[in-house]
Amino acid sequence: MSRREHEESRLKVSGAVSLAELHQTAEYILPDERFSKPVAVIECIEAIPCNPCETACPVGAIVIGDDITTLPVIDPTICTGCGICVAACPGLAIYLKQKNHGPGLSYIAFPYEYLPLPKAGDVVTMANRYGEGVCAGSVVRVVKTTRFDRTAIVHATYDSAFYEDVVNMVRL
Amino acid sequence: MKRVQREIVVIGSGPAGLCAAIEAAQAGAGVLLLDENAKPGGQLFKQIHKFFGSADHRAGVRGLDIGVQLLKQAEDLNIEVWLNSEACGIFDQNSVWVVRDKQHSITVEAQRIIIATGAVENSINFPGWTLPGVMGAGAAQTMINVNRVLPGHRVLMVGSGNVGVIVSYQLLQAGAQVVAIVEAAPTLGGYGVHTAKVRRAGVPFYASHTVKEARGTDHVKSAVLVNLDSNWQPIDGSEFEVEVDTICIATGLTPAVELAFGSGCTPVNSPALGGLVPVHDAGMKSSNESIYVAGDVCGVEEASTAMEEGRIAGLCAAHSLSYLDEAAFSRRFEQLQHNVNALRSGMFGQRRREAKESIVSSYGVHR
Amino acid sequence: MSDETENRDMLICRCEEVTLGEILDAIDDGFVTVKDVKRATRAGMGLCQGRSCSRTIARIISQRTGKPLDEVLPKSYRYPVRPEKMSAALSEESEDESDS
Amino acid sequence: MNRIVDHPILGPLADAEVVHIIVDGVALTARKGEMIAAALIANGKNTFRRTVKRDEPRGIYCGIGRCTDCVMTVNGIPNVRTCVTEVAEGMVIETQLGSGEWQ
Repeated sequence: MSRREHEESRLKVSGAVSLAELHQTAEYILPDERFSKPVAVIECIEAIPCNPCETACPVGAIVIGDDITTLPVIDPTICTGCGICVAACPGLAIYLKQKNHGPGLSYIAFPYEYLPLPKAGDVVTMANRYGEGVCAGSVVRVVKTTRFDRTAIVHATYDSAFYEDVVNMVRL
Repeated sequence: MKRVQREIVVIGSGPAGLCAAIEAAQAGAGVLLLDENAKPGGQLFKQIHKFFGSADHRAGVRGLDIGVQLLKQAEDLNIEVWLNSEACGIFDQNSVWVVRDKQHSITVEAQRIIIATGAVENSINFPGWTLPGVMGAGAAQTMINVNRVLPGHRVLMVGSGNVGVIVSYQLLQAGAQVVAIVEAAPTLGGYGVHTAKVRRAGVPFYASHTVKEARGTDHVKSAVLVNLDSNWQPIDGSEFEVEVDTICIATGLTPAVELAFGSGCTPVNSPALGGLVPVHDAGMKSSNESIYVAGDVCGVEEASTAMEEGRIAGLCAAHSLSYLDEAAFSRRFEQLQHNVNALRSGMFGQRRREAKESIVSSYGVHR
Repeated sequence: MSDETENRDMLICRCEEVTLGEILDAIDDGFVTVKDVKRATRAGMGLCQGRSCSRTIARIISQRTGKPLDEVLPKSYRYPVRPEKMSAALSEESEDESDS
Repeated sequence: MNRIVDHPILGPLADAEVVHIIVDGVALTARKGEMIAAALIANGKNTFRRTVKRDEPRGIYCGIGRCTDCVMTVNGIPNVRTCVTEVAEGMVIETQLGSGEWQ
């Protein structure tokens, strides 16, 4: 019995949000090739009572409003790519992405709370939402400042053929 | 037995008890805070993840840091704290029998008592469930986050609610491997953002599965998982074995009500909140005029709701001793009601919100 | 909860080592409250005073008798709620009331 | 060794005063302030007692002092809940057999 065939790829069955579910969610805004720098992408599709991303954003690019169960709405044109929301999100559901970082290369900055930490220059395996390794990635830098309260943010480039699939890396 | 008098005695210094003590002390009341452990803070110091909610709830701050902040606040208010002190009983409405350091007894006559004794993990039973290596998810969380000791290296998590999924994530952070998370229901219970964290870390979920058996002689060696059909019956032949040395059970919690019910507080059954809970009004007052309840003891929710309920209980207990004028009291009371309602808003909080509303509205009937 | 009839010798009460079979037999004999099952089988009389098993026993009674769970009378709550030695119950706190 | 020496959130394990305990006649080291159960698991010992009727092994279960499955005989006193009792220098800890005897 191959478990994967039985696995409906729905969030509430597989544990990972599927691309289909993301594409049905208006608040999921994936920046296209026109963006010249990485901006925040929020994979928060359930109405849970939570708004630290809104309060953390220094430029007000994320809006939730009074009812804190409203899904966060990002305006990528305002977002400066500072990454504060990435560390502030209790659900670690935010990362920064840029589709055309370089020739055939996309860029991601994702939250990473494990040891050992990768280092700039490392070649790692980028992972999709199911924890499967999909392609190689090269670590640009790893940021761990007190402001991020012990959440490290790993910046890496990877093959832009996997632009939307990649969300994290396989742990070391 | 030696007797001492206090205005407000808070039993339990977890998120609810700590906040109750702080709120009551800020209102001006004399507070004695009891805890049976050597260190206060209850589950806060096991919760190394960032909390949900809004800025009012200190969202985005890690549970253990909230614990440090609250302890500092309690210290600044020089709240009297008795650690290693077990509240063993409440007699004639307001006398608390306390055993200190397992050696001496003392009776504290309190004008108001706030019971914040939390909850205890539920069990599920399967052959081999008493083997060393099978434990509550909370026990594993205590071991890794407080004692910094790994209870095992290959873990099976039973239950996909927020506790099961968050503890799985924390086991990964601690260096263990989580082999699988099984969930008897057809869909997973925890927040999607939590399940996504562990799923992208490679942990598979098995919905509609449960543990048929744990194997091992002196310790867990493996677990046999089985697929369940639509009415939760095992499907013969669907069994498969996973090599694990630890099985964590995260199948909900039950309010620790022995003190409350032993003192005569009226119970009401509320499945959405974990079973039998003491009836209480919006100000967290139980059926007994001088006893208040707060946190998981009167409804299993989260540490953030426990903190808000604790503040409400502390505020109302102090006000019932005529601290704070009417205007100051009602302004603060409204604010705290808003805070706790915000945490129960949305689809995830609906069952709990309705359960709390029915308890509060039935308060008059039960008295 | 695995199929009941199959696991008769599975333990339900960890402290007193009372099996599912013994509990089911007691229920069939007419002991249909948590307290009655305790009296008939000792389940819940152990060191933990039913903290680990009384909720499970209530569920088993409900499943076995068909009575809804909230109609199954719960266990009673006796003081002290913590295991204490008699010496601790009797010896008084010293006069100089020490804090924590 | 099962100690978590470094942790992404909690940071490196701080130094702690060593406490010497004797477990079933074997000298082990523990960290001052930690619970007996934690010290034993850190040292790889998971069976804390054997039950009365079936003589079956039991270890930690609830971890917060409620279920009493982790009781051992400590300094001659049986039924001590090891998950909520701190280690102390020279503590004599024995796997409890059945309901334990006062020594």
